[in-house]
Amino acid sequence: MSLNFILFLIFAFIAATSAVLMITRKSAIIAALFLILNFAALSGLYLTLNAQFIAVVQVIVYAGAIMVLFLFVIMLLRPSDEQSIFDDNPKLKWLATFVGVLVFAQILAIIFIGRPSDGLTPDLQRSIEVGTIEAIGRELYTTYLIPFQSAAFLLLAATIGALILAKKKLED
Amino acid sequence: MTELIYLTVLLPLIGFLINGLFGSKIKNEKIIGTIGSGAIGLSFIVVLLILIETLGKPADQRVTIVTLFQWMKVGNLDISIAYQVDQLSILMALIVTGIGFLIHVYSIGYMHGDKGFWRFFAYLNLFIFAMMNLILADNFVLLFLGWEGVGLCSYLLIGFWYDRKFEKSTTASAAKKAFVINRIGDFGFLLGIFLIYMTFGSLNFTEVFTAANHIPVDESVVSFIALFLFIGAIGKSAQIPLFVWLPDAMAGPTPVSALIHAATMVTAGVYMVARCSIFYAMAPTIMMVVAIIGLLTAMFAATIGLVQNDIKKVLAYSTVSQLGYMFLALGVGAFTSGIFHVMTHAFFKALLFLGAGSVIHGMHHEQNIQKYGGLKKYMPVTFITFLIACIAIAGIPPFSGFFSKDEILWYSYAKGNFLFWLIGALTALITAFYMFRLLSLTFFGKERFDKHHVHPHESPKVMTVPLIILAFFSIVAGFIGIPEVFSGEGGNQIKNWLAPVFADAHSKKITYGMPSHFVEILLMVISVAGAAAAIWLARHVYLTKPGLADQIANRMKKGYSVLLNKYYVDEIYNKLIVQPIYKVSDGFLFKFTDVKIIDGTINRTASLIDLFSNNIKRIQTGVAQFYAIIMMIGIVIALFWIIVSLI
Amino acid sequence: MIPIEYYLSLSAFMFIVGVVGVLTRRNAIIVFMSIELMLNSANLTLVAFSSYLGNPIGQIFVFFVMTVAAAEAAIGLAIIISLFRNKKTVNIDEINILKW
Amino acid sequence: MIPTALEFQLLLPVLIIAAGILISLIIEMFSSKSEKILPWFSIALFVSTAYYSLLTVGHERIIFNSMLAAGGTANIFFFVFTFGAAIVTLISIDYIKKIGMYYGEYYILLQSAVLGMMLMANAQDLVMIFMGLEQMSVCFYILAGFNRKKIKSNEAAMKYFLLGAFATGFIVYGIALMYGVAQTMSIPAIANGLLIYSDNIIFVAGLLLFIIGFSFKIAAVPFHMWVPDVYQGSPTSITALMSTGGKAAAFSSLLIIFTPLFATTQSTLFQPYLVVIATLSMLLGSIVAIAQTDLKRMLAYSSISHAGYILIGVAAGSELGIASVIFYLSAYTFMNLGTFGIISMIENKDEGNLSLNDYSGLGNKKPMLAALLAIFMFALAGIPPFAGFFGKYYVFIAAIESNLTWLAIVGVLSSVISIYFYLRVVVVMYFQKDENILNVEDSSPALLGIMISALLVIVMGIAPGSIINLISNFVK
Repeated sequence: MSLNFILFLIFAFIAATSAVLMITRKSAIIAALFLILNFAALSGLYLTLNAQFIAVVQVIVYAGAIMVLFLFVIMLLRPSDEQSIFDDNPKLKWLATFVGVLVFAQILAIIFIGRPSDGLTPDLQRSIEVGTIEAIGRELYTTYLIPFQSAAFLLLAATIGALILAKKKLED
Repeated sequence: MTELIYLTVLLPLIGFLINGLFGSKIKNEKIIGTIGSGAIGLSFIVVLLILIETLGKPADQRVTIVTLFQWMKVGNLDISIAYQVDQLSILMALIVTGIGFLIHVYSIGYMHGDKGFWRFFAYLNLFIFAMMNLILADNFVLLFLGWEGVGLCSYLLIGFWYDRKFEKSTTASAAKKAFVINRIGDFGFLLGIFLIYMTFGSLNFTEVFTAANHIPVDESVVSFIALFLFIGAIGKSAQIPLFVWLPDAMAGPTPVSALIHAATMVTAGVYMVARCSIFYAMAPTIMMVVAIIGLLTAMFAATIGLVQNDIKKVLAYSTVSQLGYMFLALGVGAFTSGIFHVMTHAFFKALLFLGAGSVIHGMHHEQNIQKYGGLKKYMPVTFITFLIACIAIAGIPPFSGFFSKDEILWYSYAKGNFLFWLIGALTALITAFYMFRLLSLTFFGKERFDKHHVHPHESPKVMTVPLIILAFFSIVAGFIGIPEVFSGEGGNQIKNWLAPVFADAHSKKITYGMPSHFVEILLMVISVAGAAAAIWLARHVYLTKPGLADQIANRMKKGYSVLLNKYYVDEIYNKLIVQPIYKVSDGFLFKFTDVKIIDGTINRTASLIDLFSNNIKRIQTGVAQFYAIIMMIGIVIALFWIIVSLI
Repeated sequence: MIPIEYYLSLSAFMFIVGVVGVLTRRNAIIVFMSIELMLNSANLTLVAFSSYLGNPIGQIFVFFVMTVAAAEAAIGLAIIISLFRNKKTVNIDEINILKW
Repeated sequence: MIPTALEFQLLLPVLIIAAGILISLIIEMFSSKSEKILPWFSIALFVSTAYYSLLTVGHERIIFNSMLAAGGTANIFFFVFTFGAAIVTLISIDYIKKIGMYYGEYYILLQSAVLGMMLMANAQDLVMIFMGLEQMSVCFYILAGFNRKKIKSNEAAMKYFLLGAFATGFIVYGIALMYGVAQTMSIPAIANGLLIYSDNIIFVAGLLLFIIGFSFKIAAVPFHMWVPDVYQGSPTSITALMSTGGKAAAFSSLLIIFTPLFATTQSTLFQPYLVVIATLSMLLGSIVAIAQTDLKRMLAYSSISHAGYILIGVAAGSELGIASVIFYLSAYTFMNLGTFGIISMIENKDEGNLSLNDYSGLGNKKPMLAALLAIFMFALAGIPPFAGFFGKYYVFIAAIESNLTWLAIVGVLSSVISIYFYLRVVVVMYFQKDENILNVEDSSPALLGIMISALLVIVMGIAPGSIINLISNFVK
């Protein structure tokens, strides 16, 4: 059992557990904290996959920026805790869980019928190379120039929109 | 000149657009009326010029096809907006624009002060637009479009006074009845068009009729085509069994009844059958069906007309009856006579309706003839013109009705059999009787209205001038169709004019030897004498001995009430068709009592779907997560399908 | 090396946890967090493939997904705030004026 | 691989809009009269883009490292989006003042949404499709909630965002699975190996999830649930854009994905799926619309059933099918825009006057609006000679030629049902007594927009042949 595999197991366990805990906590704050834990574990998983750049961005963007935003809004609105998660309208919620389990089984079936690993010949050197900032940056500014530019417009629209929707007072 | 035929379609459309879009802004009735009538008047002039030009051409070059543009082309189906200008369509166009123009002018007076004045003129122009498309079309698709268009206008105009009551219910429900019953006919018509396309691979008149003439086609297929087309005609032209909508259509304003439900739209069925005469000539069985239905309708409607008391109802049943005559003519193969009668009938029936409108106008919207009487002295112009129309419809020579009706009767004997003639002639007697009953009760005798409250008056010039013009044509229009027995071989102008249109049909049909001239004149004398006798009888019963009618009615109570109730056809339809549908839907309704039914604006068959849809819409609970669950279920099924199909 | 199926299974599991979170939670903010979880698990699949294939496109796409996630988070939270101003709740099942 | 000047020139329609967004931002920041300038600036922007797109429709090429396509069907879609957006802008000018949500950002977001649509229509790469989709969706989420004082608008935005983001999750997951097999996100590259991938369950499942995500965007049953609520709650002008441009954009991406598939022997791979959702959409949309009394909600269900008709053309999987889809979308865009334009004029400032009964007697009070609305209702119901009829006609013909006759019959059946609720509007306008007082504020820009739509609907009904021929030239 290689170190990589052990790390994978640890991070996978943290990620899976924190995900489940996230959706079962009554308090939004605690849920958010578990999500941050999940993102951190994901970042670790990315490292086991030699995706250094993405791992760093994951921590900075997700755990750092997005989740702070979530926490900020939770604090701002102070929503009351949910009384219980499964008691109100339990039929529907069990149906939802059942459907979820079904889809999970289906996706697993697809993955294990498809067996993607059969067609793969992993190349460690290559996978390290593609995960570097340099490799990603080069692609991003050449082939993916147009999507990159459009991302700018997306963020611009989102900024304007967030301002318009959340600004406290608007001149009439 | 002929290329300008598109103007006759375009002008009414322009009139419709101007009045429809800006009418409410214009407000000035004179301007609206001038635009509306002017558009039709100009069209009439164009048609007239085209007629003059066409008359100058040799008989075999009188068909012109004016293609405006290609409309759609998919596969080998190529439909164009194209108009076929030939003898038949020119004649029809003259009737539609000419009489249409007069009725437009008349409406300026009749609709004066109505809050929907502009709307009325917009609809009328739209109607003329659709009707011109119908009669000028050179293919079945455009014909059908016009066919639907006139149906729509008829629907809009019957329900024109949607806030008024009409016989226990509303004008809107009368409009709906017309709409629904016409859909039954349209369905047959559509099937006919599909069948034509499947058989001949085209929907263009020239191509289809040429193919039908030259390519051997199974008779049963042609019979079905002819039958389906005839079903369409039955609906549009109010024949048995789909005639019930026409009397109800009288809920619309009287000019509408004159234009749409007497002179033009209802004859569209006759026109269409005449246009497709080749199919009928190839399907003798269906021709027999056409003749019998026409004959029965003529007789049946005439007897109902005997006892009706609503002036417009009498005229409505008379229209149904006259339409029956036209189909009788078509059914025995006398296509020319059928179209001839369309023309004369358009004149005198439009005149009758407009005259009735003038009376109704003068009598403050009273329509019961039992409450008229002695109007002769109050409205002299209306009286004289109405009298002319009555003589014309009764078939007294030399008025126009005589020529066309007699020709039909003659052919029903010569090409059909004696029984056809007998029933036809009998119907003519009944017609003469009830028309003069109407005339007597309205214009002669004592005044039966309350003179203190009702002050009958003659209508304004704008209404009486059209009456006079129509009266003139009701007298003289017949002279273009003087029977050959008087005018000599080839002396019948209208027959010569229309002969090329029906040449193929006549060549397909087996011709019988014609009986002698003596028989023709004998039958003519009998029917005229009969009509004169009926007129005398009507005057005797309703003027000389006023009580007699009631006595007869009392003595034959059963028969009278059957007639008065129109043979209970509406009731029978109600019992046999409408009620069972109600029952079935009631049964369903019972199960879902807690579901609120949408208001009964639409009939209950639709409410079944309403019910269904009201239950389904409850899925939309308003909770977003529930929507997501539905999505997930969709995804589960889709993934399952992929897994199963790819394993 | 670790079989890629492990990563994919983990990703599928987290994705479904996210789906179940969206379907069951009442608090709109937690629902949004569940959606973020779904996007992240899809990212894991992408990075796993990218790394195993030795092909950077997957990671570039992840980069774009993150951008989108950030934009969506901003918008989503702004919508919650503007809704909260009018309705004083973030519970999704109470937001049901529009129905039927 | 540095982009050449020609590539930029071919990308000009997109660049004009992008530049327009930035200029609008500056106008909004620095001009006190932005409220007057911005709408007309947007219209000029949209119309010039529409014009330029049609002008360069013949220059078909793949540009920017096979990231985008230029010319051909993409430009036809550009025309539909931008011209439609110009009409939406005309409708909006007085509407957003009336309901009290005038902010200059409205127009900027409108332009951004159109930019997203355009990127969706000319994308040649999954990344590009995704970015375009998100650009459009994010703008729509905001615009749906733009009337932020109204709780219905908030709710619509909330539901749209929640479900839209949920669907995005599936799209990303689907792209991830496809990428794992195809090792690329470039659509031409994927198209080359499509025959091999189409046996691979992971690829096909990924593609399915991707298509499901788009089924959500086009409002196909059972992924339609958001549509009635969002269409009803959003500001009417935005509903107009969402239901036309938004739907057309989603379909344009679906066509980009499906067109290479149709060229292979596996062209019927997704036919069962498409046929099922098409049938469900047509029937459910038509049936439930009958029970609606709110016009916007009724049109939402109508939009669902139209998605079903358009899907018939996709399911047909032939060139005629694709051409008919594009024709249908163009026709649908203009008839729906006109309808919503009229609704926005009649709606009052408190979201009133939206129910069917409020339209009673409109034929007398506002004959012009009533006549126009009647035209649009006839067109939506598919009554000749308006554009809607030929949309359905071509789609059904395409289905019959692909041996899907029964689907065409279901389509005809569903249109017969739908005639009921479209004509009900006409009946109410003309034949129902008006008890209520209706104050309609005149708005000449909106009326202009509605009349242009009506004109297009009529022109497409009178000369459908030449338009479908034009489209067919570019469908390969």
